[in-house]
Amino acid sequence: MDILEFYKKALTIRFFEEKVDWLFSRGLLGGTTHLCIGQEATAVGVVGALRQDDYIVSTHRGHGHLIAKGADITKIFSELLGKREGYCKGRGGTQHLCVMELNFLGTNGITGGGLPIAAGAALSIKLSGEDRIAVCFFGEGASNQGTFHESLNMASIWNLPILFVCENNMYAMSTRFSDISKFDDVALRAASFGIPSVIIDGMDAGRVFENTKKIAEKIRQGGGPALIEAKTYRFCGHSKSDARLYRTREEEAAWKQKDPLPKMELKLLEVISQGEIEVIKRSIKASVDDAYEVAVAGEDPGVEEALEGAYAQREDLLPQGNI
Amino acid sequence: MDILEFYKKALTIRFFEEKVDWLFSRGLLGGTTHLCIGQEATAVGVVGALRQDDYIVSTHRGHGHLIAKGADITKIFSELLGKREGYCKGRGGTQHLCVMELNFLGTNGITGGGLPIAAGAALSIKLSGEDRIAVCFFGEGASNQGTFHESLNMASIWNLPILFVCENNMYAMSTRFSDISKFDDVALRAASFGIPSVIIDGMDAGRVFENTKKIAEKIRQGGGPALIEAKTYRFCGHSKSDARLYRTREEEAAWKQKDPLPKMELKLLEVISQGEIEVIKRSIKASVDDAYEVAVAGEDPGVEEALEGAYAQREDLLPQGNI
Amino acid sequence: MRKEKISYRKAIYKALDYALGSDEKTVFLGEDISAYGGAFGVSADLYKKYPTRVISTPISEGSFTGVAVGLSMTGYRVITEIMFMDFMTLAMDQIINHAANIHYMYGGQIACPIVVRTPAGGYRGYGPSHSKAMENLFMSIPGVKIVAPSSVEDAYGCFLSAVYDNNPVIFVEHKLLYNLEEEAELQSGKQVPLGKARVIKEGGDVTIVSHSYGVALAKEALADLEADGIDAELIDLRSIKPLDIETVIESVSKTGRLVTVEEGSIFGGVGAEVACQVIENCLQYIDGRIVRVGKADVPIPASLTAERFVLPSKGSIIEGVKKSLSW
Amino acid sequence: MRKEKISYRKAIYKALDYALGSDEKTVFLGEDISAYGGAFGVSADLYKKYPTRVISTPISEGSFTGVAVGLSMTGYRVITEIMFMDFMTLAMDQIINHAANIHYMYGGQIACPIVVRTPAGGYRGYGPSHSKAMENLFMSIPGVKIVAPSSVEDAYGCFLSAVYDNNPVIFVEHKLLYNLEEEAELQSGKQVPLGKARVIKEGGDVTIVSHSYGVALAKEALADLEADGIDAELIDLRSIKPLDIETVIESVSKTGRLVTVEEGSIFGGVGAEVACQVIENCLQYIDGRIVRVGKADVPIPASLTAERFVLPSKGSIIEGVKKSLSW
Ligand SMILES: Cc1ncc(C[n+]2csc(CCOP(=O)(O)OP(=O)(O)O)c2C)c(N)n1
Ligand SMILES: Cc1ncc(C[n+]2csc(CCOP(=O)(O)OP(=O)(O)O)c2C)c(N)n1
Ligand SMILES: [Mg+2]
Ligand SMILES: [Mg+2]
Repeated sequence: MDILEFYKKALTIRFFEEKVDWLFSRGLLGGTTHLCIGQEATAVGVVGALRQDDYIVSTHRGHGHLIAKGADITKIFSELLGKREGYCKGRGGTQHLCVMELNFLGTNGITGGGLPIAAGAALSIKLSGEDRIAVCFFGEGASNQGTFHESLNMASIWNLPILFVCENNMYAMSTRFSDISKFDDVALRAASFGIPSVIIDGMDAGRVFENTKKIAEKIRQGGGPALIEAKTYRFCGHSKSDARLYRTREEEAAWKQKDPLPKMELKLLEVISQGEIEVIKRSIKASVDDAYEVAVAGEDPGVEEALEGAYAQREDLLPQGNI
Repeated sequence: MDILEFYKKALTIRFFEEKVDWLFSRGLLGGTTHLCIGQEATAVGVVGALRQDDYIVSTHRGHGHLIAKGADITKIFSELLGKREGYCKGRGGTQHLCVMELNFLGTNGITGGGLPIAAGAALSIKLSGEDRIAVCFFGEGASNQGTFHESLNMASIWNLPILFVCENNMYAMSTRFSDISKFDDVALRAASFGIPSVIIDGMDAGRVFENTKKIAEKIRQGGGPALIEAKTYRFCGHSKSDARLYRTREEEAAWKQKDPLPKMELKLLEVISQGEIEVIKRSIKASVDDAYEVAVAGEDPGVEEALEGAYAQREDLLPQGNI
Repeated sequence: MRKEKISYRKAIYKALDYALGSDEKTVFLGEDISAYGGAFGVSADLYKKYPTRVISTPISEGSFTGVAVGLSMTGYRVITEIMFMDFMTLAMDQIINHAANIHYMYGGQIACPIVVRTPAGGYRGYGPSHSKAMENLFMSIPGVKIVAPSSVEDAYGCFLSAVYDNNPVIFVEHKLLYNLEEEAELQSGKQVPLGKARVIKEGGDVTIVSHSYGVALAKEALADLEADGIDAELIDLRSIKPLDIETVIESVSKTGRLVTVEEGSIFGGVGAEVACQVIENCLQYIDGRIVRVGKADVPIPASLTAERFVLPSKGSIIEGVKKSLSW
Repeated sequence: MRKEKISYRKAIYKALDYALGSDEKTVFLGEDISAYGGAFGVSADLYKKYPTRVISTPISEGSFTGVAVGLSMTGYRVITEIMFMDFMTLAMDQIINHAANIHYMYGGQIACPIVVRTPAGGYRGYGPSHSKAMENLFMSIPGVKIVAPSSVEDAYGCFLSAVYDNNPVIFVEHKLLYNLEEEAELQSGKQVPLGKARVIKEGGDVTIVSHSYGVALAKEALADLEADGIDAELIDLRSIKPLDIETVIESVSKTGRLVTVEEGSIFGGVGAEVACQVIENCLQYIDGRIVRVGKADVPIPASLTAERFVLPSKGSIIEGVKKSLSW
């Protein structure tokens, strides 16, 4: 694990999300958004432990996963802005953001909707005899959808190369997990399917990385599915408008003490100086701002682009060769 | 537990199902059917331990549950025959057979479809402050539906007065449970929700009864949901046409050794004679045949009856008072 | 009772409050309907007023709809909220194979009085999984009613009718209507019967038939049409099922022209049914093209610009009307 | 290649065999498709021929459809079997919010080539949850195709077209057609293009448009009609989406009369769309009543007698045709 790389990724995510937040507050973005501020460590820790060819299926709160996977933030901004230069030509937006060239099979607007899709990707790997793995992010709230149960069951009986990563940030929108689940841990639920699980501190990128690395290797070698539950917290509201009446400012403050970024900085200070850190910060901040400026100068889709493409043609060359 | 009563009920179920089987083999019934021959002990054991006002939600394999609850077999035959005298005017048939006057909320053609409905009935009980309970039968195959997971979760967090009864007969149609589940026991899955469970011999009506009695009382007193897994076996095929290629005749023979009826007879012989048993058998057999004869002489629905009733009217008096 | 300015959102709130307040055997189920008030803030403080009967559920649309069915069979009237209409896909089994069938398939023994409330529709850049107006999906399902009011008074009155109906009712609330404010007289408990369309504006040249937010768009179009000398009649269906085709037929018999407007797909949509019934009943009066205005047959893109090209608009309605007159 | 008598069931089997045999990147998923061969015995011994790619699933329609989506995005063509079409209600989310959108919403990066095969339809006394022909439910969903062939050759050829299509295809197999035997020439791998209707019988008096088992019923009606001196033209749509309206228009331009026949509900059904497009395109030629024949707007009762009153029949088709001529 290259701590500097991780830090830069996490910082990019943070600045990216803050920019998105700011854009929303100014009315410069349509739709809604779900920011992962506070949860950067799970994104960089998990994805940092994967190979480029591993598949990722993400959630509505997926910018971090995507950036960690190596996406071009300009093209993400373009997508959020609904520009034709976006990864999905502006059609998908924040909740339907797929980047096939990165094996990133999409953020997902349907809570729990990505779980079976990830199982499908894992089945594909298994059938093809490849040694990659599929990673499925989901929230603790999503673990109440039937798809969670059904997908874990299939992963288990078919011994699929899949890693389920639950980002347990304690809330699903306004709903505290303890109000909609008997137990506070999602990991318990994996036991029904004989799927091994670990519960880890999701605010610590290093811990997330190490655990993922170890578990991913086991899966890659045919060990079958596993589940990681990362305890984390979103510092922001659920989506663009959220008064956060369902939790206290004290609880938030306590969690902010665990902010993954300062933690990384502390580690970094063992190798570089505070001044160098400041330089990195400024440069990443600038690159995020620049990316936005480039994106916003892009083009809106035209009417033909909006109306075409509901159906794939036979001759369409599909990147994965499934013609 | 009145062993004689139980025996009579179980025998009624057996003869009823055999008659249905015979009718199908003669082409005298439309649709399909799922017989519970071999599983009579779970029906009489569970239902025998309940109160009249307890709700039952059943499955596609529900004749036994319904007969155990006290339904008139003539009216069940009428229903299977599609006669207007049937409980549902012949509209529901075997898989959609509801008897509100018995608090029997229906057999169910959708595998797993009854689970949330039962949770709803249990929530109703709780909101109304009643001391009855809701009992939900389901097969081990149904435990792979998302509704299983979702319903157990809601039952658990709302502490509902509901008893989940899994009739684990090892097969869902042709699919062996061990091929579609990591573990052979469904009961394990209840642990995720903090729902207590027991695994019992489903071929022994007495054991089923005693366990149900004890657990049902606990639930009635506010103890919250529980799950009973009854290990059982269907002696017949899944539905009317089934060559049973997925299991061996030896396995079937071994299970037939555990037939609940001879077991009951053995117990009964402590109080009555073999001759008396034969008389009971003949009389029940005759009453089943009679019921069929009465039912088959009933009337087919007319065209108006077929075309009316998709919508309830405002003035329709609903038995449960929900106008 | 004086008229006061009130929003569509508030009208639904008041109707919910009335229903919960006047009958203890009424329950309201949905995700985040407590402290959050639902994704669109409709239910506000109801969870405080009716703490045991306003129940926030886990994210389990499929099963909490089933819970509603079970509650309704055992003596309760149930209102559920599906946070976005797009998520109704997860509740389809309980609606289609259970709720819709119960009264008929159980031979009239029991009914299933549930209202499935759901915010629907686009124009907000939410993208393909959060923007659909899918009322047409339920048209062919016997046993359900489909209601999609466009005005504040109807929101209140139709909602109460839906609650006191003994059948499952899909109640569609367009997101862009929530902030609509109108002078309205909400007489406590007053119901607006389902299955009765409303003539919003009379006119002699062409009949425009719509529902939900389509009516708001059509209203905008009226002024432009008038400026062009076109006197359109505008009908708000209010409920799609039952469908008040008589009111439409009466209008088309007069105008001879029909334009249907809906936010869902044209192919297999509400307009097809309306047009078809008009043809079946008064073909002889038609003397203009029948035109259907609706969503292009593509998913709803997130890009606000692209979304505008895909969904119906004031412009496409005007175009549709002119097309119908041009024949 | 000689013609041989072959059943509809066997034709689907052969098409499945061809698809699985000719491309290793093809997977078949469904419940009980191994030793049981599926509820209707279609897949027979395929699990032995392709042991790794014919995969029997748990009873989890919602998620195994999602598995198909994931497989298709990562390089596989997938065929799934939903045991009864009624159970598609459980797979709606993955079909509507995922599969159908993928090509468009991801900007054309990837397609979703899956075929959802499903036995549909009534007349067997299976009751409300096992009898529906619900093809109309998918009409308004952009991105999916709907195919429902009525003949043995089309079953084979349309199925292969569906497999090699790069979009999700709902493939409807009517239960009563499985045993249909026809002299057919199944040229190995030969596809029948989707979106092309077939004129089954030419005639000058009235156009009957149907699909799936409705075509078989209409065929039966033809003889009776002829005996009554009515020369009907019968069109089999084969695919509902894309819809070959040109063939219908051409016919109606000639006959002046249209009767649509479908097993699903008339209200919001396929007939409404067909009739509406006919009106939009050739109103001037219509000189008879447009008549829609289909299911009464009630659930499908289990009673065989009652079911016959509810579903379309030879009789109701004849009646419909006469009504269209009586005007
Ligand atoms: C099927 C469905 N139901 C509800 C929603 C609305 N919704 C969006 S995010 C969310 C909460 C999800 O909680 P969780 O899975 O814990 O993820 P988090 O937001 O905490 O990251 C809800 C209810 C949805 N998008 N899809
Ligand atoms: C949603 C749904 N999927 C599939 C079926 C077809 N089906 C009917 S019964 C059955 C097996 C159910 O197995 P299990 O729950 O173990 O009950 P059992 O038949 O063994 O009593 C299946 C797959 C169905 N009726 N509903
Ligand atoms: Mg969460
Ligand atoms: Mg079983």
